[in-house]
Amino acid sequence: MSDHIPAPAAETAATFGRFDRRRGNQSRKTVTFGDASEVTTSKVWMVFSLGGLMLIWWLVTRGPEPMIAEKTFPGQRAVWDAFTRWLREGYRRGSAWEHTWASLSRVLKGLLIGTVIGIPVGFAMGLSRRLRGIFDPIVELFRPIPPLALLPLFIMWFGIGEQSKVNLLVWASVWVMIIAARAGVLGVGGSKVHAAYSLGANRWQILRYVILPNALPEVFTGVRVALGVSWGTLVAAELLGTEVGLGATIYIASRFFRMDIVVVNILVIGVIGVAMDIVMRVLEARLIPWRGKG
Amino acid sequence: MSDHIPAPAAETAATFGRFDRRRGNQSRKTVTFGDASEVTTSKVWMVFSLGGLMLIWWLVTRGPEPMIAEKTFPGQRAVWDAFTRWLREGYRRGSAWEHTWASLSRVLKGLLIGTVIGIPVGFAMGLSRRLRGIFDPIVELFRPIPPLALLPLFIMWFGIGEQSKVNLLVWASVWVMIIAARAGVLGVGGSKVHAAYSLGANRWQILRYVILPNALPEVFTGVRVALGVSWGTLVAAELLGTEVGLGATIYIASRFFRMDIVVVNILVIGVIGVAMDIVMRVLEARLIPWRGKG
Amino acid sequence: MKDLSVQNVSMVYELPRGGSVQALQDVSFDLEAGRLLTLLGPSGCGKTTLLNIIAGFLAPTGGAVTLGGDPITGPGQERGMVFQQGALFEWQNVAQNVAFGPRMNHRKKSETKDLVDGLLNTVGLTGFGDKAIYELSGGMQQRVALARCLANEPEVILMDEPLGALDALTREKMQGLILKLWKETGKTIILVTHSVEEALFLGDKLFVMAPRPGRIEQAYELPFAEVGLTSDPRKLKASAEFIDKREELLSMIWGMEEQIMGHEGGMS
Amino acid sequence: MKDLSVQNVSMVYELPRGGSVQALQDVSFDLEAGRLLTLLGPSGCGKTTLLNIIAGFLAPTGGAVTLGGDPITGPGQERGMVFQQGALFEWQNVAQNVAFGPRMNHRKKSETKDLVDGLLNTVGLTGFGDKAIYELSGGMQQRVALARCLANEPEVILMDEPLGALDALTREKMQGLILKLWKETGKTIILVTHSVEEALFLGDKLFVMAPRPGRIEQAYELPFAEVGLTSDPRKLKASAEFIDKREELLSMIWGMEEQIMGHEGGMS
Amino acid sequence: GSGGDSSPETTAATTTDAPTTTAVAVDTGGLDELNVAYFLEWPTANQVAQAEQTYDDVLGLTVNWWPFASGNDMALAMESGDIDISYSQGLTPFANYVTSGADHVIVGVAVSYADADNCVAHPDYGVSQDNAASSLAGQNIYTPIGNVTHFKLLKMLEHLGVDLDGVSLIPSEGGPAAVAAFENGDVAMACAFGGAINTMLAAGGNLVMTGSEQEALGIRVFDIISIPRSFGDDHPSVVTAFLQVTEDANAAYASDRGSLEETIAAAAGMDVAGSNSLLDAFTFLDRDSQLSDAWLGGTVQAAMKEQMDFFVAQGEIDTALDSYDAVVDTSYLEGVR
Ligand SMILES: Nc1ncnc2c1ncn2[C@@H]1O[C@H](COP(=O)(O)OP(=O)(O)OP(=O)(O)O)[C@@H](O)[C@H]1O
Ligand SMILES: Nc1ncnc2c1ncn2[C@@H]1O[C@H](COP(=O)(O)OP(=O)(O)OP(=O)(O)O)[C@@H](O)[C@H]1O
Ligand SMILES: [Mg+2]
Ligand SMILES: [Mg+2]
Repeated sequence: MSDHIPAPAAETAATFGRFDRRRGNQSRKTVTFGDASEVTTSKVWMVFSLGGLMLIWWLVTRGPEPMIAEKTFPGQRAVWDAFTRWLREGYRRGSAWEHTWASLSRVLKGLLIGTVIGIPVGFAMGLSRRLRGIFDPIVELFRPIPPLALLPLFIMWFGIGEQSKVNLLVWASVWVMIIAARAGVLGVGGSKVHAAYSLGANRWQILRYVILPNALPEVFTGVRVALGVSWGTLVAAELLGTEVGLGATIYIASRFFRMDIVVVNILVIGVIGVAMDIVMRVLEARLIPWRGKG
Repeated sequence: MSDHIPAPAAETAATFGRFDRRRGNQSRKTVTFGDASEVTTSKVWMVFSLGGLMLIWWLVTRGPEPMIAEKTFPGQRAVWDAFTRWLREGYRRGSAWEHTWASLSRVLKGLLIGTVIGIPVGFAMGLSRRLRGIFDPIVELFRPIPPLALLPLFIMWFGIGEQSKVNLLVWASVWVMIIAARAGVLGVGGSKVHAAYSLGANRWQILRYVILPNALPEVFTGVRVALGVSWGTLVAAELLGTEVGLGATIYIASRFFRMDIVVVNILVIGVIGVAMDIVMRVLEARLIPWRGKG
Repeated sequence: MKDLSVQNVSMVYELPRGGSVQALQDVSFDLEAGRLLTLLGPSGCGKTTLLNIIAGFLAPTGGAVTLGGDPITGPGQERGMVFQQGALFEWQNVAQNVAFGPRMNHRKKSETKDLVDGLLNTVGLTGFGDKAIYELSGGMQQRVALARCLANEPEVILMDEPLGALDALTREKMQGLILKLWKETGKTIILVTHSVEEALFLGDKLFVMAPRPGRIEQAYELPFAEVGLTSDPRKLKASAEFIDKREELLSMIWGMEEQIMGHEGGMS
Repeated sequence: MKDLSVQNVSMVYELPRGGSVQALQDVSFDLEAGRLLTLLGPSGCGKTTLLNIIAGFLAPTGGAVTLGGDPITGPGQERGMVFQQGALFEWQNVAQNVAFGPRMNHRKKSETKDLVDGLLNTVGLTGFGDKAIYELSGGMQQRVALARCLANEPEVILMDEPLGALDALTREKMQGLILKLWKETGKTIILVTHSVEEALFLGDKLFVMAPRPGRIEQAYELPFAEVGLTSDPRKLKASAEFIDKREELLSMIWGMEEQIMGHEGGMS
Repeated sequence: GSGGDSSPETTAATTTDAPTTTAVAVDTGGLDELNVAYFLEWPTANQVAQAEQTYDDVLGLTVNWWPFASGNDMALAMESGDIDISYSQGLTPFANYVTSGADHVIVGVAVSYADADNCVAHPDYGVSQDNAASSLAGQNIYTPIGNVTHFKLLKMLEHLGVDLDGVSLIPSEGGPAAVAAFENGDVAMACAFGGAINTMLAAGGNLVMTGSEQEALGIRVFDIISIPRSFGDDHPSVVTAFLQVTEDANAAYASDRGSLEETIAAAAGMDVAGSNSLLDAFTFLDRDSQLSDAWLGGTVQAAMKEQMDFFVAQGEIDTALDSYDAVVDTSYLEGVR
């Protein structure tokens, strides 16, 4: 249980202005370097940062002889045009919304299935020596296998339809979820379980009323990590048998050297990733109000 | 700081027989369901599990009309033959060792650079509102970008040599390391930092003697997670121009439908992944003996 | 009501790197129903181990425990446990925590509601039912834990340093509450504490335990708990009798400590 | 040696959701060098806040603190802090922890070594230098924290509930050690505690603080610390004078508590 | 071909109303959907029929067109049962897959494109036909693997006397990667197909051998139409009707390309100029040509045998089939008018 890595940007809640806990007393600390409570995100510098990125982008792509060739990395004007055109006309067979929704729904389905499989398996591993013995080698052996290496097998087994793509995203997320759920179980305070037994709970009740809620925070963090991993696997998942989807668009557009469209879709993925993380954080604050307060 | 996900298989130390803390007193607990300390890995069931996997594999590929066609997923005999042949003759231009070493060294280099970049950035984000403001949008926006989407850009910028591949692996690992390092800093107990200031330490000394060692456990866990992610990105990285490497072998062999070779290489990656995780755990136990005991 | 009987209980923990710890050796005692037993003793003398065995979380390596003649083989509702801290369910509110036992036993909702209200009133938390656990102070949380335990009407209440984390003043209040409950309900209570004063003040009976091997070094029958509610507790604690007893115990334990902890380096 | 002067110190914490807490209001006192001041008071009365201001970790929103006439603007070596727990560096062994201050100040290795050996001896941990922190018991860890603080020869030692996590017996030993150090080194010490007995026994001077707003309610000059080392501490604590003082304090604080905590639901 | 002499107007009418082919009742054999794989990176004549849903109308089926980026994936998708017909699959991946034991058959030739698939030499390396052996020695060549481009490269190098052990072939993931590698200058030569070649030529690259020079060596570069054998057995008239619509579309294209260019480009997801420059390099063979000895009459089978034997010699695969005659089935094409 001492083995944790942080959720992605767990502490960036403040980034988006919702949970900014600092105010007033900031000026009163004489020591801020090394004091975690002092380190929230400076909104001003966030704006500078995004502005800086834009500036660099502009600098390296401006003029008739840009530092980075237009066809390598397009300028802001070109990307903006591509974006508005993408919004208006979509790309190839799909509208912007269809592409976005196709990818989003694949990621969400993959994550959902990954979670639905991962939680019971993770719980089983956290609750039973036997099941842990059974799943441990499987999890450890399969986890590092590159999704791309699985593509041929997945085509053969699951075809080229949605199932294949979703399954690849399941693969990407299920290991994260298993590990998170297991950690959630292992983090259950022994005394809570003991207390529940003494209060007459049976095993099923222990699972339902003690272990499950106790593991929720870890599960939630797992979902957030898995989301990032799923988006990262999207292009691989959409390599096959589709031209609708952000990942497919990136792949196809790059085959036609349409770097403007590639960049637009990369940015859309980035922004959706950020947005979903915010949603998860809000949900988390709602659903697990006790988090960090136990 | 309450936002953590577990290291992969953080608790599977016992899997490999090094840290098995249970013995003797196991029979004395009347309650084991829900008691984390009771849930170590059953070695017997681990063997059953691996045996079961082999058995299923054998069942679905046996006979002249196997359930899974030979060319989809080869049988054990074929994979074993391919493995011994791979050991003896290698594949294409490389010996087994050359392929393995090429991939291993890329993964290690990528991880090393990712760590060397990620730690200071993560530390900076944990220590300064300004730097956090600067890096937060970058990290959040770039993290979900699929490595595959970056292939053309990376070739254009870094060419097709080692640098390009290593850079993609850096991309895969650096976000994990940044987030881990940041969490490590945020986990520093305020009173330790205060104590150090009172003992006359300056900022640099605080960083070196308090924050760094305190963040080590999280950094270590980050390295273990990043290792998994790096292996998972290997095929994509080796698409950046090479014929030597386990990922490249998987790609090329799959183009010739040599599923036996594909499976051999997948398994080699899995086993190396497991082995490196064991090494990391041993190192961790050596280097951070205080972990979980603070 | 049932008497508790502990017969020749021994507990040996085997250590992972070999060796073993004799946490309890041949511990025997009988506790009649309705007594309030306090356990006092230095760290590692097996207090928690003994409580866990009685609660049924651990099976002893030797001997047996019976309640009303029936052997204890696992946790049971007739033996409630109040932990030092952290055993409340923070995902439930106060009322849900208290109602946990009846709910697990599929008791009627309305009945449970009345029960919970009554218990919250008993522990002085009327109106706090819908508060979240993390909104309560430490002392209030301990009262919730007590109410939750009482909801199942256990024959025996086991408390492992229930007041250890509270400040002096809250602690004193809780002591009063425990005495009051004990008087009113007549339950059997076993309470572990590190505080000599607390052990004296609350204990109707007191065992001083000693480590290596864990055992009962000395047993006392005490008068203070009986009068603790009626007379002013602070006067009682300031009485010569109380102070004498305290000094006696402290000397004894101090000696024990010296003997045990001596190797840690004395403080000259 | 320098005198400490706290002048009209106020501290207002602004709350994230609006509103503010007056953690300290207009707190003033002078503490001559070499005194041992204990701070006693219910939770939330600003004890930690005051200590943090003196340590220089927080700047007050009003007023000022000076040491020997110099204003305090940040942490400094002349003011050492001993925390309740968890402030030791577990990645260093005992000797390295104690040597931390001298090392940060680039003191000579050999000199530091002698210093560390001497301090370990003082706190009764001779020979424990190469032990890991997590191998020590809580009491031993507190002694390391004390030694580490002493290594820098601070003028003022600030202790925030240093003995709160220890069991009764270890605690009594540590009290003895603190008194001894105070007598031998003549340092100024400010010690926060929740235990009335401890505040009385250790304090050469005692402030009872009250919350909302945080303030010094009552100040006492006490005789016990002076004699605590020479006479038997347990006898001292059992003396009528001690017990009277204790009852006086308890009554006062109990009243304060009632007034403050009343809204939490009384325990009838 | 029936539409061979139709005027553009009538062709359009034909494809829309489909009078010729609907006359033949297609026995769909309980099939209600047909899944066809096509190559997403380039324009083909039959994309008019694809865009106008002529296939659906004629076959009386819903035809699903699945975009693919490689013939390898088409082979795997046919194996999984998700694809019934692969249109424009490379010959090499097909041959590779049947060599590994798959029961797929060629039922037609989709497109021949010797000029649209080639290797472009980087100007800095000064590679020409005459000095290739020396100028390429020790250099990197960027090429896709296991497809016709790969085969063609190997044959060309062999012809030019380049020591194959002395060059390193770097596996490429498609056109943009090739262009990127080319522009980056790490490779002496990059092989690709389609628009990538034009881009590299525009960047100063040169062809070492032209498409026709390569054809003269007997290197044929073409894509085929393939099906799982069992699909043909179960639904012969669907396959024939598919080939018929394709034949009609090719004929319409042959007679009046100009009016169809925009439709094709749109269906291919390309701009008209890019689409046209590829179409310039394409030949869509009619039924009779396909059935002639130069193609399915025997040459294609021989080409497969040659390629696979060559790959065996190169050590890429262990064994080739003794003969590839059995993986060509012209019976469907013979039913086309
Ligand atoms: N699970 C265990 N495995 C091995 N040894 C144990 C275990 N639990 C307790 N022990 C050992 O048994 C002895 C008694 O432990 P126990 O926790 O019962 O003491 P305690 O009296 O409750 O101490 P404390 O006052 O510190 O809570 C100690 O030496 C302890 O180290
Ligand atoms: N960082 C902070 N932000 C807001 N309020 C604070 C902060 N720190 C302390 N407070 C509030 O200031 C008041 C005094 O707190 P302080 O920690 O000094 O009390 P204390 O006397 O040390 O209490 P305890 O005995 O519980 O340690 C309390 O009401 C507390 O809630
Ligand atoms: Mg205990
Ligand atoms: Mg405090």
